[in-house]
Amino acid sequence: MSGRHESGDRGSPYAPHTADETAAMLDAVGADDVTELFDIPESVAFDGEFGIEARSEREAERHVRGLLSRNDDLTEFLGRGHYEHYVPSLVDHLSLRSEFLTSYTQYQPEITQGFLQALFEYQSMLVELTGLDIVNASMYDHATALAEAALLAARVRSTDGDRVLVPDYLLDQRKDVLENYTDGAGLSVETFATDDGNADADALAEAIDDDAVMVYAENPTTRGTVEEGLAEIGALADDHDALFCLGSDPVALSILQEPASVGADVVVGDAAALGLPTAYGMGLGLFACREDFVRQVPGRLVGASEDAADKRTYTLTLQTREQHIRRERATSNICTNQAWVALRTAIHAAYLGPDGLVDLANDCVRLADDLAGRLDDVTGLRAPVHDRHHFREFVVHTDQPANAVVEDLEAEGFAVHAVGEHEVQVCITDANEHAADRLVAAFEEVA
Amino acid sequence: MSGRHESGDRGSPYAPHTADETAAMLDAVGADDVTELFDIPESVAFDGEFGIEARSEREAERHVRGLLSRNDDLTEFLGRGHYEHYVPSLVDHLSLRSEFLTSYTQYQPEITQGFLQALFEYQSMLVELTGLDIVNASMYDHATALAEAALLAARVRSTDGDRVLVPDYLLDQRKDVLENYTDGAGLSVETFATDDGNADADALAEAIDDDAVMVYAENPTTRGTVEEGLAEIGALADDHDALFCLGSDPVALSILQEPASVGADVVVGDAAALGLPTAYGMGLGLFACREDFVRQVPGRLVGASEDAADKRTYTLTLQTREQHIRRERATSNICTNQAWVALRTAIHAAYLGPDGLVDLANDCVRLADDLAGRLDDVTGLRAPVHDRHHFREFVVHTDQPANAVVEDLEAEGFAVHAVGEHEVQVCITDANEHAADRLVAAFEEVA
Amino acid sequence: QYEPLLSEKNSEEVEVDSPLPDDLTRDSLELPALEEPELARHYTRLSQMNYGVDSGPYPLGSCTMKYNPKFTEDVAALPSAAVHHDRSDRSLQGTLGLMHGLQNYLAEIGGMDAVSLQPPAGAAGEFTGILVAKAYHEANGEGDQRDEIIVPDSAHGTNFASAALAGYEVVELPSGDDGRVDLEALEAAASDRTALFMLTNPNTLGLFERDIEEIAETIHDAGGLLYYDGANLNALLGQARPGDMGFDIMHYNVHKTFATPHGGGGPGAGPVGVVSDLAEFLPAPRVREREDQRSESSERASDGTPRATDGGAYERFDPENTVGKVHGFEGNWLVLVKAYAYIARLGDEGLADAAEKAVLNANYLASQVDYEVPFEPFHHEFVASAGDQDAADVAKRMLDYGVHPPTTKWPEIVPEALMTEPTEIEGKDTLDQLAEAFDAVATEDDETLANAPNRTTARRIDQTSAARNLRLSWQSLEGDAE
Amino acid sequence: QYEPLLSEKNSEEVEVDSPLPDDLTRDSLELPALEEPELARHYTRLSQMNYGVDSGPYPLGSCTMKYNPKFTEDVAALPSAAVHHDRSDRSLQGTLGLMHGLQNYLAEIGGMDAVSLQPPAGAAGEFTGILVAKAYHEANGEGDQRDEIIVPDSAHGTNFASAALAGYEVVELPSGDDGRVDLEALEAAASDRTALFMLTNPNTLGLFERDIEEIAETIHDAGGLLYYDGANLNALLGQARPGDMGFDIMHYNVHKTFATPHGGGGPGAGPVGVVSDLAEFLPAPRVREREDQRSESSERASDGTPRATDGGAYERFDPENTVGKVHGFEGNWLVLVKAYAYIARLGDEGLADAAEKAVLNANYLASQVDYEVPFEPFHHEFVASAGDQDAADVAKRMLDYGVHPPTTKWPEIVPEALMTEPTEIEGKDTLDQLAEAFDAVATEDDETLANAPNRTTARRIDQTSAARNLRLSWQSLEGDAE
Repeated sequence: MSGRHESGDRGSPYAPHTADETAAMLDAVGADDVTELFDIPESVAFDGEFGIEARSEREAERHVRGLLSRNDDLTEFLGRGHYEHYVPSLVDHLSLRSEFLTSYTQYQPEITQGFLQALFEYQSMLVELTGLDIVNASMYDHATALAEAALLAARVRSTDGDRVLVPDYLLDQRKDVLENYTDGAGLSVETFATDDGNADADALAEAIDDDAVMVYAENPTTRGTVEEGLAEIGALADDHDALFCLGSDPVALSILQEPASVGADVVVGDAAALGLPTAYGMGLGLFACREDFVRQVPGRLVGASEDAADKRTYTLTLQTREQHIRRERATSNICTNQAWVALRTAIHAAYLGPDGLVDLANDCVRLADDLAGRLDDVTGLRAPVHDRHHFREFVVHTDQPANAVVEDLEAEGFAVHAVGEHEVQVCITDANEHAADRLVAAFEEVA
Repeated sequence: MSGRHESGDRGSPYAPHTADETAAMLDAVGADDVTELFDIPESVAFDGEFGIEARSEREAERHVRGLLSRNDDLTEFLGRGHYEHYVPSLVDHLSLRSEFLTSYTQYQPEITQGFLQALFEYQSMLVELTGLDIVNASMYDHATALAEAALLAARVRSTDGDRVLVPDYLLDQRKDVLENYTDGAGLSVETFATDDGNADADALAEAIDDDAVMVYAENPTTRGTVEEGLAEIGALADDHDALFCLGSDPVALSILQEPASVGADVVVGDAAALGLPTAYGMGLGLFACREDFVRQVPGRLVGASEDAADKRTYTLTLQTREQHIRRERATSNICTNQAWVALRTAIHAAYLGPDGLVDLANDCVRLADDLAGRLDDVTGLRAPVHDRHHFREFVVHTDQPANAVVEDLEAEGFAVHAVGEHEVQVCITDANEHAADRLVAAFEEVA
Repeated sequence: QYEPLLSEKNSEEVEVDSPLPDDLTRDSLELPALEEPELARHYTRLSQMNYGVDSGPYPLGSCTMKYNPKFTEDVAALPSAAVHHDRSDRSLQGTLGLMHGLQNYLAEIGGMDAVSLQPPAGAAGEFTGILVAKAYHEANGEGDQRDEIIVPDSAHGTNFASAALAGYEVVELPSGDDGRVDLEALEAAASDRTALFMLTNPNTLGLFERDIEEIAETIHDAGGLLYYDGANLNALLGQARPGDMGFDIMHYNVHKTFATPHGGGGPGAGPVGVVSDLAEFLPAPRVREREDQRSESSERASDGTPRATDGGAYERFDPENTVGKVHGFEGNWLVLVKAYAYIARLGDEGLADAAEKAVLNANYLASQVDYEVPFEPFHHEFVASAGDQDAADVAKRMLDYGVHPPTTKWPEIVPEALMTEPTEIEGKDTLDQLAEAFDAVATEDDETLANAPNRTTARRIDQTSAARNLRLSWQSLEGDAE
Repeated sequence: QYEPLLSEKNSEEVEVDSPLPDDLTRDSLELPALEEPELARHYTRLSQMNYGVDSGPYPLGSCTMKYNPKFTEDVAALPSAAVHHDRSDRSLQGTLGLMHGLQNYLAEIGGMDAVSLQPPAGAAGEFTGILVAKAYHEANGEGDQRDEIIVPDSAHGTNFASAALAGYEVVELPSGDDGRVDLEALEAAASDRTALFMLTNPNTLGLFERDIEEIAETIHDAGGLLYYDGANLNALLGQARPGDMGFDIMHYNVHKTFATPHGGGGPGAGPVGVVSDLAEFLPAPRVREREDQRSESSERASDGTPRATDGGAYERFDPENTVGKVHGFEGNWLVLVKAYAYIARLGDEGLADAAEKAVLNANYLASQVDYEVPFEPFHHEFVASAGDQDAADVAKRMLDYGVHPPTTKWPEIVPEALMTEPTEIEGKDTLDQLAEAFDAVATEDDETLANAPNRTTARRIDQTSAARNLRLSWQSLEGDAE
């Protein structure tokens, strides 16, 4: 019982065996001691200690709380791929229901209709937001989804080719993941220039040829600008039989041009902008594509079906694409995904509804515009650096070295990005707007 | 939808009506406007404003959080009827399951078997702890349970009488509630002396006569002492046909003398010592009594029964005692009780199990003994004041005025009770023992 | 789908070995002994055998089963809310500020001048209000003389019980033919023995007591006080205020009107509001702004929310002629936090909309239900009559349609009453679903009803067996086969 | 008991009116429009149509469905854990300290020298490990030459897929008759083209690869590296360590071994450990003690937990020859917090006990099950054969007995495989309940099995219809009657 294990010193507190039960079970298997059941040669048996102290729940909770309390309490104006919007309490309470949280992949759909339906609904909401027909039940994050998009592009393209073209605003980290994932398939990732924070269609036109399997752009971009030449980029990709992959997120997609309308074949992104608080970069890989590619999609797909009583039901489908069946010929190696985050994202999106999503997205435009204007008024700053529309974030030119500004702001209790020698980047949403006045004041202090 | 009401400015965010639905519903009832449905004379209609600002969930959450953050972060060594033990996370997660939390009294037992069984289990665990046969499904708190005990005593006593005898260590607040509740029944509450922190059986023997309907004592007492003369008190009450009511709590009952064994007819107390954190005095009224009184018990009782398929089931029983049926002749006016706290208490008790409860109770003895010894070593302090065994708490004599000591300790980040001009009271449990060293150091600083 | 009792899963008897002398301790303790995973499954299963507001419609008349906003749980669970009452006021400015804010909110909403948050439930609020009335009459030298409390026959049972608890004679007032207070009967009942008249408005039939001003005059002329039972306040939010109708004392059921969870029976909270003349009698302590702060009251926020100052803006105080205490400490604090958060979320417009939608819902649902509703115009709830059917059986049969039934057989003025309060949280679809359940049952025969329910966790439960063969603990089940 | 789709409850199409120019925005957005109470009920109902570990036994072989301690959710939900990765190291000492502690814990437990926490799942861990092996061989000038990865036929599908993703040829190694690695076959397969041999131990039959030292020697002699698939690590906690067996690289499935929740499919985390020679290749960044701190390493806490200093004790760094990144940022942080909390709770003895009880449970359960178990001695899981029955049908029928069935039809070396892993969290009663379900099904005829399940939310679901008539969104359901 719990009491016996409260201090953790007599075994796992989550193994319920009483001494009598253990004895009866050993008896049933004909062993005197549980060690007899291990078939480990002595030469590799472990007889040392890890040196990890067992703790009561209270001690463990205090220990972790104490550790984490060493994080400074900064007000973050950070984005660059990882965004925070206020997550309604409902999302926590419902997603923590143990029937959801403690289940695994829906290999037995007859007893997991609830999660399957929730994922089906997630897929459907993202179908609306992207305008594409197929959305999978999640990838790890934006970067790995982008990498999978490039691999899909290589698979579905009718002719050979090995070039993946990305704009130079692509985050280094994402580019690195893309290269790691596509290296095995022999692809090469190449950068094309940007123009004032947007992808430069002219530069792309020059760079693209029939060896290009995929062209990538983002909307909004890593630097916070709203892309203005998407249709042109899409047309260029189409001209060369390359897939056009667009990076975005569900909040931005609520008002920005529908990806399908500008020719996007695949949409990737971090859907955890809804559903998770800031989580040290943990995300939810959004992956959407045109119907043509459905048999080449990586990851799980939930589809509708009927049961023996002819009732509407849901089930994982097209599993023959997946690694547990197709092995080395699978469309991806992904198994464990981010399903629970997708559940949270779906709840958050449903909570906001279409009005709420549009309002939130419009706030991301207005707040960024307003804050940029106020920072532009501060002596020593110029904002936004790009003469574009912005969504959530923008780049600020600083007369002082950016690193010094960032450091000084941290001393004032704020975190922003340094993105160049004299450039910082600032992200504002509903989650930090209450501190905008104080941020401006802090900039006035340090700029 | 939620989005529409996010800022709360267009109505309740928890009323789901779309404009179309409202119109259709008004049409169905033949009204043009919802105001037509109100039959309120104009002379008493309200056309003012409360002046309460509507807030989004995020704003409301921040507002309340901001308010509460004005509570100083003190480490509390406080007790005197309101105790904190570490509440395992399981208690929160399970009790917050909405099927429990959002239900009401089990008027329809066929769809509320879960809560009924949990309350039946609560009752059963307290039957074991008290040794009495009947435990109700909760009163508000210790004080109101004590008051109900006196009223029960007056009802069940064969002859007239109006005296309720309580020891002078009884908390003023509890005595006040007792008087308020029993005044209408014509009872008078009288105090008998104590001896070094325990009830003085000799004083009681002198005070008691055949007009006494009830004698009350506590174990442990408000001053933290373990009562040594309970059997004697019980016998005195019995000699005069008075009920013996004992105050305690489930942690203390895990090791202290079983109330039934010392002649207790009723046990009251605050059972939320398990199940709730410190909650500004919010509690759970424990009420247990001998089987003879079952038809005079206040509050709800859960009993086992059978359903039409002859399966074991649970239901509220003996409801004819209650106000909604018996009205002015009910055994109590209680309706809404503390059922959800009882659920939490039951989960907490089950989590600890018998070993865990005994260990926790023993810690309450050892920790108090140890801390009293260490404070006794501090110049300017003498502890414990009473030459008794202690449970959780004890009184300390301070050479300095107690109020000054308490104030100075607060400046050091600690809270203790001032209970006399030169007496402070200190309570230690598993929840604050980690800070015992720092408390001793602070006492050294200020004593 | 039987879930064993904890004790049936595993129990252990342990010897009590303690640092205390043996004669001060028990010998042994026998209780369930299970590990956390087993407990998680046990209570998860029990929860799945329970129906709450989040499970579906819950139109339990007179109980106002609203949706409980999740975020209110979060704020009540903040570590900063987990404080002991026995700390200095200075160190508790957050708690006192919130309480002061809630006192103000409630006073505004009820049209009262002063509020005590101490009563831990509605019935406790009633009892508190009666104590205040008693203290008032005593202060006027009429304590002994005024020994009666008038209560309408349709009132909540707690009204009668609370009056009796306080030592009063209960004078039951028969309702008029229109289901409202019969003014003539009231005049006959009111006298110099009248301490208090307790009334809920809208009353338990959902009818507004249109004669409320005459009622108040009658009682006040007789020297009595008028008490408002807040159980039905949800119908009036922002529409009318008891204080404006002549009520002197009222209680608020925050677990009804202000959406704190009912928790399977509680905890709730039953704050009491009074007009200024009675403020001196309220329970102790209350919370006020400190005197040096009060002088700067012009700086208070418009919604009455508190503000911090260095010295601490709030303090507890004992009203001058306080009745003392009705709870050992200061009431159900965590519940009060949730109520405060709810009001702070809705604001004026949200509260008024809640009342409007609650009334619209009751009227719409009644219009879709085939059972007769004898009394109207009703507000937030209506009482239908099951006619020739047994109302309790109707309720059991409704369970088979997957909804929670209404309150039954009360108030008795309606034969076989089905007292139905959908609250504002139901949309049209859910109300239609409820109406379908009502109407399906209305067409069914008595045998079907008597055999219901069939589709629930448990079939019809034998109340007689439970009461005759009392088994109130697992200890009493020994030898009783499952 | 059909729960409508959100879109079937209420949808609204709103026009997008935005401060942006029209040509940069969409015209409209059509999505479900529901209020919070409706959503609460929707997802509450969906949850009730789902089976998790807290619902009952979940012996899904190879998935290690442990109980997820509730307190780990609480610490992951602390505001202090909600930080952005792009802050200064100095301001993130809590996060970095916890990560450093977890790196140390995992290194100790696996017998490895260095750990990266970045891979967001087990398969991502495999891929990362392969990238490390590739980088190692490239550094040795053997990058092009070593283009094969050897994988046993009984390995997890991800092994094959991860190897292919990294551009390797997969060499499938047939199992020996005893269900283990066939040393001769391995010797034949190993060559100077071998980059890596991937193995799980105990293997997917639950058998310990007793020849592990010879296996390691064979691979190392061929110049290859040995990879440990951590899926079955729960069997070895405190009993044996991959590093001590000669493995060079391993991943940990924290959602299996360290009890973080599976979340309906994820998120998990798949940290990778390596021996010291390979540390320079691990993904960037990792966490280390700052140099000025490292010199004081004698002051470190005995369990490797971090300590604060004024300057900040920890910093992120890029390993010298890092393979770069395998996740956009730094992995599934919140999952890592839960894993850390679990390990900090159990400690040495708890971890060792978990392995012992997991192995005891598998052995006890197998002893009670009538189906034949061809291979032994197994450890934490066993693979029974359904014999003449269809294993998938057996699983469907087990649903009717209220339990989650085992993994079926895999590994293929056992005909009609029932791969069963009860984990340590089940007590004898639950194992007996599971055995009863197995044994009841074992006696039933094929038709009964083929028609199962009958007692579940949904009856047998038509997989063919789902795949032939693809409906992957509610948009695709239009015209498709319920």
